[in-house]
Amino acid sequence: MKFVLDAEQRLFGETLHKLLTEAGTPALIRRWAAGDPDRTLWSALAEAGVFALAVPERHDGAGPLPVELVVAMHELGRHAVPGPIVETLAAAVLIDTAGDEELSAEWLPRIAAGEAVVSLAPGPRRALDADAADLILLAGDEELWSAAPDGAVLRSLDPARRLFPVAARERLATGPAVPRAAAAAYDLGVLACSAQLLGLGRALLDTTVEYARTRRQFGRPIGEFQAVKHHLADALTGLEFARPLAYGAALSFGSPDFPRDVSAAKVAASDAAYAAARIALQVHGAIGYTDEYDPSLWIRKVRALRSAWGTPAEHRGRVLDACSH
Amino acid sequence: MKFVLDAEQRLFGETLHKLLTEAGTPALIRRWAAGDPDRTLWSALAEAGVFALAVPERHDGAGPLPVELVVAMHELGRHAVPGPIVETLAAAVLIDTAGDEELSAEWLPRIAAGEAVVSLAPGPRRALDADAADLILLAGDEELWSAAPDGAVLRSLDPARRLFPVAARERLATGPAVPRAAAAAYDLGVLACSAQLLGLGRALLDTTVEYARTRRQFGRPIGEFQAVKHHLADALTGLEFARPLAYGAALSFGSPDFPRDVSAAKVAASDAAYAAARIALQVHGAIGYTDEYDPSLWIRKVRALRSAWGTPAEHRGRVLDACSH
Amino acid sequence: MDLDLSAVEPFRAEVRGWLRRNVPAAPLPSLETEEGFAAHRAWEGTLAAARLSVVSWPEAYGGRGASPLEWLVFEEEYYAAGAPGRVSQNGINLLAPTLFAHGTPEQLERVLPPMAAGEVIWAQAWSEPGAGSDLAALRATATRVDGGWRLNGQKTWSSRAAFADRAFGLFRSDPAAERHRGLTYLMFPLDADGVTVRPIGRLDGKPAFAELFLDDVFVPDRDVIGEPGQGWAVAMSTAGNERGLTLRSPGRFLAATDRLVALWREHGADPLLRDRVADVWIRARAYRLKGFETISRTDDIGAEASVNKVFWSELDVALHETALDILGADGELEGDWLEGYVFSLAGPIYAGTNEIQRNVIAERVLGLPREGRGGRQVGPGAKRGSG
Amino acid sequence: MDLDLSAVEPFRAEVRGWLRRNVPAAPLPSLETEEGFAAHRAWEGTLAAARLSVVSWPEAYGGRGASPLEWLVFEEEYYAAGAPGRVSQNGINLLAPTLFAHGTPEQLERVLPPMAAGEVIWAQAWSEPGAGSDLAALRATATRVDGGWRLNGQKTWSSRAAFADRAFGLFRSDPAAERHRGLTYLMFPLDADGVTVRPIGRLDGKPAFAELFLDDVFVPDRDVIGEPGQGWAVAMSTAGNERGLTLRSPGRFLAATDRLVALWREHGADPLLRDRVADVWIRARAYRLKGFETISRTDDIGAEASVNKVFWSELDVALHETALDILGADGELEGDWLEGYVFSLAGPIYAGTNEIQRNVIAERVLGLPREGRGGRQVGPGAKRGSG
Repeated sequence: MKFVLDAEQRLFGETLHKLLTEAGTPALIRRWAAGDPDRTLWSALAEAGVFALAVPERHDGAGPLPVELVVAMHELGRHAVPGPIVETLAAAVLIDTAGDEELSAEWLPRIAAGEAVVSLAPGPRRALDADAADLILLAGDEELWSAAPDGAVLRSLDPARRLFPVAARERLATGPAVPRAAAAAYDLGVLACSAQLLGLGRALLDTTVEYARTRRQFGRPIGEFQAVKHHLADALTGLEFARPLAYGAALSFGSPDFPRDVSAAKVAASDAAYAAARIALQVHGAIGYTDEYDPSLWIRKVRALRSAWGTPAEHRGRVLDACSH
Repeated sequence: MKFVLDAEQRLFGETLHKLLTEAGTPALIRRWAAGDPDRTLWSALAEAGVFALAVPERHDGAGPLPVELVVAMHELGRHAVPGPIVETLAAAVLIDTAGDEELSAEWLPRIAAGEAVVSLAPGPRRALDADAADLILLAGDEELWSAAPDGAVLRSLDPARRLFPVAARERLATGPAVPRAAAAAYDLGVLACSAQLLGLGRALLDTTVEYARTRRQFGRPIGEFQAVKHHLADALTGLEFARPLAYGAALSFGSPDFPRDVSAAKVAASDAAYAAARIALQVHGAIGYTDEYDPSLWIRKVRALRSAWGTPAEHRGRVLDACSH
Repeated sequence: MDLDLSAVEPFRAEVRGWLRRNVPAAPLPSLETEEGFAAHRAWEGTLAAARLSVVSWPEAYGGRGASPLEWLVFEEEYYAAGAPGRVSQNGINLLAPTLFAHGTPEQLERVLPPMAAGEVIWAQAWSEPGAGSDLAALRATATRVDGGWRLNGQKTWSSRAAFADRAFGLFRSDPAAERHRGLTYLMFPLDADGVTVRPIGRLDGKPAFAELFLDDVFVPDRDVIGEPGQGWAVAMSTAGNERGLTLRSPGRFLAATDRLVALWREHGADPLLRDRVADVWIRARAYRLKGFETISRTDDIGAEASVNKVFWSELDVALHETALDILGADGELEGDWLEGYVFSLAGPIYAGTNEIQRNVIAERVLGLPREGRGGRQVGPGAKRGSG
Repeated sequence: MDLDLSAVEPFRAEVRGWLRRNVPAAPLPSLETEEGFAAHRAWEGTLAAARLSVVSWPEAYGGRGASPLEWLVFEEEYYAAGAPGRVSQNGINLLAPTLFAHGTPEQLERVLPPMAAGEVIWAQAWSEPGAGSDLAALRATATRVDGGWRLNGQKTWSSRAAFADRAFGLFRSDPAAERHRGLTYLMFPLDADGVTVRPIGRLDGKPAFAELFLDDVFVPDRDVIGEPGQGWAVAMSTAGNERGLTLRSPGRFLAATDRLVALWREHGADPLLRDRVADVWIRARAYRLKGFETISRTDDIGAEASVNKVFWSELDVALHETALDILGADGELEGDWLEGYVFSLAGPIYAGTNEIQRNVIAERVLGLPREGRGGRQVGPGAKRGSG
């Protein structure tokens, strides 16, 4: 038993952090929000191995590697990377698990290589960035469909989340493997989204601590005030205890506990990240409330992701249903 | 419209406060808890007019005077007066509303005069201080019974709350007026208990503020620390907004809104008093956690009364049921 | 003690009837947009024509001399009718009370009627980049010149300034004085020479406030409120109004709570959310009754206004968080509830952060000791004074 | 990274089997009563006979040299089995780690085996009436005399001291030194000449702690731990243990959470309480996984121990508040849940109040600045160091 990341896993996270710091995500986010879904960063992430984490080796991937996936999504959350990344990772699992070899051979190598942007509708019939996707998946009871945008973009509080109503277009696969595959994809998406939330929360905490160290009011840094200290200590505590739930869930991938564990991780990550966002806003004051201040992009994404990939209430229900014996 | 107490009402409260300060309730509470239900204070409260507030004039009372009842119970709560006072007040309403003239003539003048200690079982078949009561009431569907203790005392977190299982003994009245009377008695008990909680919370806040002003740690009064200040500010805010709900409910006595309004008052008073109790405990530290420190009697009574006369969940349900149209 | 509202029922009936006939059937566009701002300005004119834009003001300035109780009743009816947000509220709630307390008769006559009619919309200009919570640290200057003053410096978080006509705020008129001293309260036009307005988007991107860059802006003496150098004391009367009832009347929360209960029922009355919905209802009712208590009192509520500020701002956030949770996965989508949520998030920050309000409550209401040093003990950085 | 526990499954199976055979069928009386204390002491002897009272200690002193992971597993099984509370925990969790770090071989051999066997039960003697949170303000003295020290003064909030055999604590040995300097760490018998023990009832009346009055109590040199005058540094190793996992192992909360879920179901699985029950379950699981993370790390967790303390103490309160709310009107009645609730309320206060812990987290983990004055910025008055 060794429940900490090994050197290689840490290095993977640091590499992504460096890549994303150099990419300068705030400008990318604003361009993405304005309708310019540039794929340069997408390709770079693929090259760094992010999408291969959900694709099996026989389709040119390296997965499934759920721990590394949490590492990666934590860093992508930390930089608020836009685009249907969780959706594409979940789609890889869906396609692989649905068991249609032709479909897998067509899409999985492209996903791993960063050549396919895939979206899907995990809850309501709405898919993220549907207008920018090469493929949109819609899973029915025993049928898997491709889909297409079916209406105008729905604006989210997170301007980089461009949601579209979608409608089924072409049947891709049928049979009892489809709902199983959809369930597996959902659980993996929930895990990835949880990690993303943790990264978002961590970035907000770091930014706010730095702000509290330097912003002066009443002749001293506001970080000297006990109220600010206690707010930030609470934000840290929430994040510190949500993280092991995400990694613990990653390690239960493939076990019957996986759905319960990803739900627990999502609840804790949503709550911790949302608390960090509220505290970030309160400590920053008005500046954090503005569109043009970069951390506000993080704050808005946290609130949006809190209810994406299942609401906290849905996940609490799944947790208690699973421990009903 | 003038939604503040008038001079006479304020004077009534001040008179009770003075009477109770001189009585020195902590010693009385400890004796009561030890099984010595001394009636000296009970008589003094009757003389001050407390019990008459729930008894109509034709039975030697002055009631119903719900606003004055809130004033009185606030002061009794402030001093954590032990005994089935809320129960006796509610019993007066029950007897009066049940409409049995003989029963009323027998008991109401004695209640007003402080000569009858009456208990009843508002929720489960448990009555407060049943061993010390002259009468215990138990309301069935269409029947009103006298009752008697039916088992050993059940110990509460509040040592002065001596609860007994009770069993019906003798039928006192029947008919559809009984459930109506029981409902009216319940609502009045809820209002009285809410006021009692507000007084308990206020006393805890006052005591804790005084403690924070004088207790020194790290070379200064702990009341200088922002964390302590903010805790206490929150306690005050909770109590300040619960109070108008209690008086507002008193003023809706006799209207169809009364049940809804007393429930809203009980929820807010329970929450505010409980928050004040938790904050009192935290600011006092270990001393507040001891049996021998008087304010701990207040802390324990708050927790007990929080779920007496209906739990917060039951009252929240009543509130929303009442605004269902 | 009573809650007898029968004396104001005729007034209530009149307001209700007028609103039923006049409130636009479709909601106006968001007042934080240029189009919406214009539509809301026109609505202010409609209100004014019925003498309903400033009911509590004297008749001479466009009001009805309504009592505080009538004002509360007006607000209840106004929000219950789903009437448009008040684009004039900075002027009506912040500037006007200051003028009533400190303005000259000439100022009252010149400024108030166009404010009441929606012809002149006012923005506040309190905060500066280095003076948010710590308002006394402000540095924008007013320099004495012939016949008036020249303003220089930068203001920020100026609510509504993107589209408003005029602004009011504090300026340092004595460069040698420190902190609360040597400040002057001034009014100035936003289209004056030397004023640059840079709109700032709030959390949802709407330009709800602006930065103001002031470069030798001339202000005549007649636009100074109170004595030069006494600006801090003059402004404090406004601050009291902000924290009391006028900034957020109970009617607003009563109406929003009714909508919340309806939303909850429409979505199946989920028992998981029942207690939160009930608590919002109870808190909104408590705020209403507290309002009746406040106007019944004859003493000055003073620092107790801070208790109100903390309460309504947290109620507003809880109300909208509950609504978004009822909406579930739809909670992130643009709509009235999301706009209300974004608006509510500013509550604990502006008009003095809730951390500062809690210090005020602890020190001035409860009598806890100040920190044993020169400065006051306060909370995180924030703007104040926007509406 | 893995969570592979297969290597410890044989140990888990042994512990589970032993507990199944040996845990008393009926709960022992409360250990905060004289009768219960004696019964719990006897239970410690039973545990020791199976070498299960101090599994992580070296074999020489009665342990098994178990790894931290084995200790966590032992704790999970122990609480899952509903085994009795540990009356020896002050000695095992607070004194023993200090002795391992600073004790002489003679002290280890003399003190530890009887502690492991439950023959000597230890109480802590940290706090004084004027030194709760501010432990460095303590004033009880140790005066050098021939062959040892004389103790004088008063200690308070001494957990279990009503019935315990011996105590350990800090005393001021250099009257000229201030604050953290000039303190000495000493052990002394509670039945020695000059010791008066006055039991204090906690919130539910049970004598869970005591005041100690010390009047010229002689302590031989061999009962000083570490160097005289270095008591503060010696004690700090104990403090780290308190705030980390040993004071409240995850197993305790996992077992309590299972009972909570069962209680909730027995009472009809009320949806109004579902989310609170789920959150307790999630938090208990998070605490378990955090424990695995902590023992997997090779670096010193240092101030991060404060994060654990805040988390488990608030989890414990939430768990028991939820249980009382499930019980509804029965929540006020004496019983296991109420006793657990009362016990939980001490959590945010002792071993350093949570206000102090949050200061530590902010300053030493997050690196926020200390207040610009001499003293540390801290929270409300409280005792520390009881178990």
